[in-house]
Amino acid sequence: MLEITNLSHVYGGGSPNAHHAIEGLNLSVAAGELLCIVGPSGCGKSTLLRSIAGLITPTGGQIKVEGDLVRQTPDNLAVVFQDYSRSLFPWMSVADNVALPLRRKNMDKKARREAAHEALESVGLAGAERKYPFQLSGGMQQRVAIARALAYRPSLMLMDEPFGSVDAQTREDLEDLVLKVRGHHRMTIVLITHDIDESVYVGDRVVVLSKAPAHVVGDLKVDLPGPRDQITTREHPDFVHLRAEVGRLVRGHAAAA
Amino acid sequence: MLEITNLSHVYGGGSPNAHHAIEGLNLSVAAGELLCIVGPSGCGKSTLLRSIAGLITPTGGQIKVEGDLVRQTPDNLAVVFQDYSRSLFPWMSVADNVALPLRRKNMDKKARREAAHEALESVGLAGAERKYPFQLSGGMQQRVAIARALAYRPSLMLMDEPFGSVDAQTREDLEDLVLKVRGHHRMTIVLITHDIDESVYVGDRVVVLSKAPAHVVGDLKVDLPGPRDQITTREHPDFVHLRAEVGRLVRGHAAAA
Amino acid sequence: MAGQADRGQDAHVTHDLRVSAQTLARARPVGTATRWSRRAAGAVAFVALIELLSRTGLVDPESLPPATEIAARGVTLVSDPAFRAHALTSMLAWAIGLGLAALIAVPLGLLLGSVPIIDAASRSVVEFLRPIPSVALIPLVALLIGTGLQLRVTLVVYAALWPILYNTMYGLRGVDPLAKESLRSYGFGPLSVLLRVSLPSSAPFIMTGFRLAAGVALILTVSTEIVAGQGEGIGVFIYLAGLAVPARMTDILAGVCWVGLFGVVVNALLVAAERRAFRWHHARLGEPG
Amino acid sequence: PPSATAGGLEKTKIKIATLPAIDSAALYVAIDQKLFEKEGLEVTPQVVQAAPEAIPMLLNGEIDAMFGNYVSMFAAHDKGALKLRILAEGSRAAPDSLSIMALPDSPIKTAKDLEGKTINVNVLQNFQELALTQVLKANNVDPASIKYVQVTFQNIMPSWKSGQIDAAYLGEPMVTAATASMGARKILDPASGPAAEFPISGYVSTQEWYDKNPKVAAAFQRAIHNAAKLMENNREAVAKVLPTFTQIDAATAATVTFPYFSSNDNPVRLQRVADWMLEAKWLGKPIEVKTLMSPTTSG
Amino acid sequence: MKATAEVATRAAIARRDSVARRKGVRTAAFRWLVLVVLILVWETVTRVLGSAFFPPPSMIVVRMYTMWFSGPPSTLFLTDPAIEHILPSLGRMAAGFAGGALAGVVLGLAVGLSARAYDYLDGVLQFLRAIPPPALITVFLVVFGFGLKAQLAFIMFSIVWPVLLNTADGARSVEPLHLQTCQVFRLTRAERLRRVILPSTLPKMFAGLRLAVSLSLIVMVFSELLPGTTDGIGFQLTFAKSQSDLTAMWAGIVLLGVLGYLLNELFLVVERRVLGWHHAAQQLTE
Ligand SMILES: Nc1ncnc2c1ncn2[C@@H]1O[C@H](COP(=O)(O)OP(=O)(O)OP(=O)(O)O)[C@@H](O)[C@H]1O
Ligand SMILES: Nc1ncnc2c1ncn2[C@@H]1O[C@H](COP(=O)(O)OP(=O)(O)OP(=O)(O)O)[C@@H](O)[C@H]1O
Ligand SMILES: [Mg+2]
Ligand SMILES: [Mg+2]
Repeated sequence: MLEITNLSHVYGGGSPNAHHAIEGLNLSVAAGELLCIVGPSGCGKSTLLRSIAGLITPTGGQIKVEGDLVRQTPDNLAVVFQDYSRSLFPWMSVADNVALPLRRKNMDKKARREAAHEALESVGLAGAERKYPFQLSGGMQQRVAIARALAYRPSLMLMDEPFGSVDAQTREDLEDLVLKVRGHHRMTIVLITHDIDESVYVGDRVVVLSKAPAHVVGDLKVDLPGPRDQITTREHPDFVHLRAEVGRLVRGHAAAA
Repeated sequence: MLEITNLSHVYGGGSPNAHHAIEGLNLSVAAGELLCIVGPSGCGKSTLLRSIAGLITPTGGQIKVEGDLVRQTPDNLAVVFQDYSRSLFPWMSVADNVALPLRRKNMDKKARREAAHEALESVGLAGAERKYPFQLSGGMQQRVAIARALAYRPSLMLMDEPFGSVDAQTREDLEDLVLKVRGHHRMTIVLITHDIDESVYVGDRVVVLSKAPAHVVGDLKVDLPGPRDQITTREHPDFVHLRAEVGRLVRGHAAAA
Repeated sequence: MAGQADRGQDAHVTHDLRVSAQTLARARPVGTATRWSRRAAGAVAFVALIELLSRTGLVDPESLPPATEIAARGVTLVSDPAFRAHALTSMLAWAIGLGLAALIAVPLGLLLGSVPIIDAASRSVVEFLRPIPSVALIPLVALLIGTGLQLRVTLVVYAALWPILYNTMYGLRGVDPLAKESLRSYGFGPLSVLLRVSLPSSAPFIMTGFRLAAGVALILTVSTEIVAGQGEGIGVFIYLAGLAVPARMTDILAGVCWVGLFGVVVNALLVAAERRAFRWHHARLGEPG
Repeated sequence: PPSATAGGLEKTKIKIATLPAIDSAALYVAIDQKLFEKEGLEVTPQVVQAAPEAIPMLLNGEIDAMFGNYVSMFAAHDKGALKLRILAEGSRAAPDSLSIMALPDSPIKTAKDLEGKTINVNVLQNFQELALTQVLKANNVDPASIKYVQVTFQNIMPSWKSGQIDAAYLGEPMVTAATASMGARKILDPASGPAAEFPISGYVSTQEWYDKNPKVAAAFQRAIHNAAKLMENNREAVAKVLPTFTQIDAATAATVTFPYFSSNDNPVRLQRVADWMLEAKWLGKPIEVKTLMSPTTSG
Repeated sequence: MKATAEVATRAAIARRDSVARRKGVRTAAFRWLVLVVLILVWETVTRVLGSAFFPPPSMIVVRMYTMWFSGPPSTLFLTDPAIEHILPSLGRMAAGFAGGALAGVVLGLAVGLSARAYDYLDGVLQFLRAIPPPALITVFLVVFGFGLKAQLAFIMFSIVWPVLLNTADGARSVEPLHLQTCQVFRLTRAERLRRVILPSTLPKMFAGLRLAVSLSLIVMVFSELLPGTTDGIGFQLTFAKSQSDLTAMWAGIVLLGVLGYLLNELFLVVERRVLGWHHAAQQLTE
């Protein structure tokens, strides 16, 4: 599904304060996989995501999605941006924000509206359809962004810290929602998170990135018995073990750098 | 220090879709206390914070800071906004962003620069002084916003999910930083968080808010032996107990509502 | 407009282009050479069009001489000291007028844009005064302040004021409220917020207003000179050429060309200055943020 | 102080607004021939585009007097924009100095053909219309059928050639130029018959200025009249000054038809202008021109 | 307990509403007060001055009435001169504004969005923008002839620039994350343009349009100075000026002022409708 070879990216190339965000990063994601990426703040995770989405042209290396070199944005892709509040369109109601991408999907107006409604409901925002983004709290805005991506039913979904602004309960619900949707619609998901527990809980695999310039320092398969459950899974000894393992990888590197 | 009585706030008053964000909320915070607020997404936490900061005029009730009714922004206050990226000034370098509020402090240019440098260093951003906000990752921007508030050395600091976008390691460092600074400079801090562990770890008290319209449903004193330490404190049986207690309050209400 | 104008660093050029690529055209970034050749092509096409219209007689060549003739006359005009004196006078009136307009309009825009009650109270008066054309104003202003440079400058200021004023007012509206709240929360007063947040944040748009005003001021300078028909100035030069029988159209259009070219140069300089001063703005727009 | 100079003039330096047209030649000849100097005056001309523009300057004291056409001046006087005082008569239409012309291939051949046609004027409701109306009436053409359009000087030729106007109302030097370069035909002389020697422009000031400076006014009038006398049989004196304040080159200056320059003031012929204006309802009330003028003081 | 709080809140809202309403009323009253005071001052000063160049407003109003608004009810009290002059002017202005604004929006979007269009057009546009139209009247005349076509061309040529520049600025400063969102969801060009770029350009475009509205009134007057013009407010105004009929000229000025004011109010109503979201979103801070 996704094949990244020897990726590197330099910001402000040429200038004296050029910044090497990514260097020699290799990664591949199988179709239907849910890959979690963790790594220190500022290491280059968002940069990686943007490169996959074709939003920036990396200065080196290759990214292939379903065998095709990424030049433009690949088809059937959805992204939940880290800066979710800025990615919503302030002149559209919440429902319109969610429904907008569906115009690409050969859906009539009614179908779009229904899909938007359903997606909003699934993230706990039923009733907020007609509000405007500025009338929502931070966490609600973030959920709108998630709903927009979910309603789109992409084959590849990129999520950049999608649950950072919601409370613990909602967060768990959203984690389960993502798992459920993934199961139903066979999406491939790349999810960036800072929550190590979360990465192990939702991920089929957890990749740990190093400090900038980012490269892969750990790649753990999460082999937990499914279906996952907020209580039993988190109590599972493998979960506890993996969590510690990821933690060590993150910390180890954070400390060393 | 801070005295909130019977606070309520309605958005879009008068219109049919008026929203009661806060209703009949009472709360008081002692000088030097670090109060953590947790509550479901969209319940009204940010609204509460904005009211304390005098940025919105609540539709009912009273807020007093150091005995004075809040009409405008109280003196010696700093806020870390939830939407940190928008609260940074894009036309200023990171160092200037941090140094700007210090103009209120009778400091000469050099002193301001030094204070900014120090604050940035303390949040792990030494070396980023001359960058512009857009050149930073999300987590780095969030830390700039924190550094700005810290450098100001306010007597009352309001933080709205200040550590949401940084990795686990950095988050712990920042938690400890806040604790340290609080101890040194006797600030009163109100900190909103979604991380229940965090609320218990950093807070002297944890207040749990209900779903909208928000009011206080739980107010727990955290009596953990200080100084706190990421490993020993989190292992302390009281910690584990309190955490569960807060969790129950949050969930209980989230489930009930 | 001057969007992705030339700038020193190639890296930035690519960023700018990428914005466009994202928005509409799916063009690949192109180099500086291509960009300049496109500009040249645009200019050549324009010149060729004029030449063609005239040479084919589609437009009476006596009224619209061929572009090459105009250009040739334009070149010889430069070495004419009388013309240079005209040009200098015009530039002086233009510069004074534009400068005064900016000095008045920006503070006024800040005031009207940030204190709604003053805006509301003054709106009826402002909007009433605004559409009074300078033709009607000339005799009245002339009576009050006399003719000569002060009359021209007054009219230039009066016209050039508005773009800056409106762009300042509208620019203020676009300022992120959270940025304002941030500064307010540190105890800064409304004035500080205005000067430290609203002004810099809307500066790029004010600058666009200034570029508009620069053009308006140029037009007004020359036009009032044409109307006044006395003293010095490119407009006077144009007016006098029109008095001849038959009118010296080549002279008129050569003068017009110099005015146009001056406008192009001024705009380019302003765009360059803008890019330096508001690098944060353009860089953020260029590079995915 | 002015008392030091000849005749105890109230002031010696005066500024006069003039038009860049042949009509104001007398002033330049007077300067060129040092006629003002002889009277103890130092005159600075200031060129303006149209007479009404100089009125504010007159009122706020920027200039002392101006050269303007009577129709505009009487209208301004009638409307109360200024209290008029005529210092000296200036120009009168000479045969062929004004002309209604048609292009060679135009169907307009006689005055009668002008009926219903579009004709340009410099300014609407001005001396051009006033004179032509009388001449048309004399030629049995209904003046009301003419459609006048205002066309600025520079645009007369282009709009004529492109057929926007049917016949052109030209003054010198355009008459000469149109005849020579386009073979245009003269249809009618608007300054013939009842409008022969029609007074066009004069030197005027405000009554207030006149009351303050009667001696300067008299000296000025003498100099202008003397210049006119000198010009009567000295074409070169005029041709010499034309290129200095108009866009007429020396070669053209040698061939154009000059208007008459008045060497004395005559209220009777001027009264005609005011009367016709009243007849055309351009004036609200009659103007007795004599009261605005001084007797001719020069020989 | 909760009920009382609710009652209190409702009362507070009502109070705030009435405060807001009262504030609105007060603003309106203040505006009128300012206007009335200014007119009184104007009247007094002009009466004291006694200059024909500055007739008192009362005289101007009377003149406006007799000249334009004393007609029969069948023509809505418009007199023949009003029908002959004011209506064509308004028509020209509206058509010129519409054409110029449309051209400005289209060109502005092209130049703001496409580097290619920018490269090709910018130089020429900047050149044209600096050209004083009065110097080109002869060219306008031979290209368009007398009358409406030349007038419209003239108005459009002047109107287009503020719209163009501000639209281009707006189109260029669309939030990058919005564009990226479009790109990610593979919106078509048309959808991007219509749903994202246009809405976010609107606030700045409206600054340009507002400039253009009053400018269109001004250049309408100038267009009526073009050779061959026989009607229009501007024509009447300049005619009055050439006849030294200063009260009539002032009548024209005041009419233009009133029209400018009305047009602007109309414009603000439209703007409030179109940009409601923008104003609302900007009011986070009270
Ligand atoms: N400007 C506004 N207009 C109308 N409603 C608003 C506005 N701002 C916030 N709200 C509503 O008020 C409620 C509380 O918002 P607030 O931002 O205080 O929530 P919060 O507790 O901070 O949530 P989160 O944890 O998601 O940030 C939300 O339901 C939101 O929809
Ligand atoms: N436009 C830019 N120009 C220059 N440097 C940039 C730019 N964008 C990002 N960077 C730098 O690249 C590095 C990686 O940024 P990125 O946003 O990918 O980090 P991240 O891993 O997503 O961090 P976080 O977890 O804090 O969001 C950072 O050090 C940042 O300073
Ligand atoms: Mg990131
Ligand atoms: Mg919040």
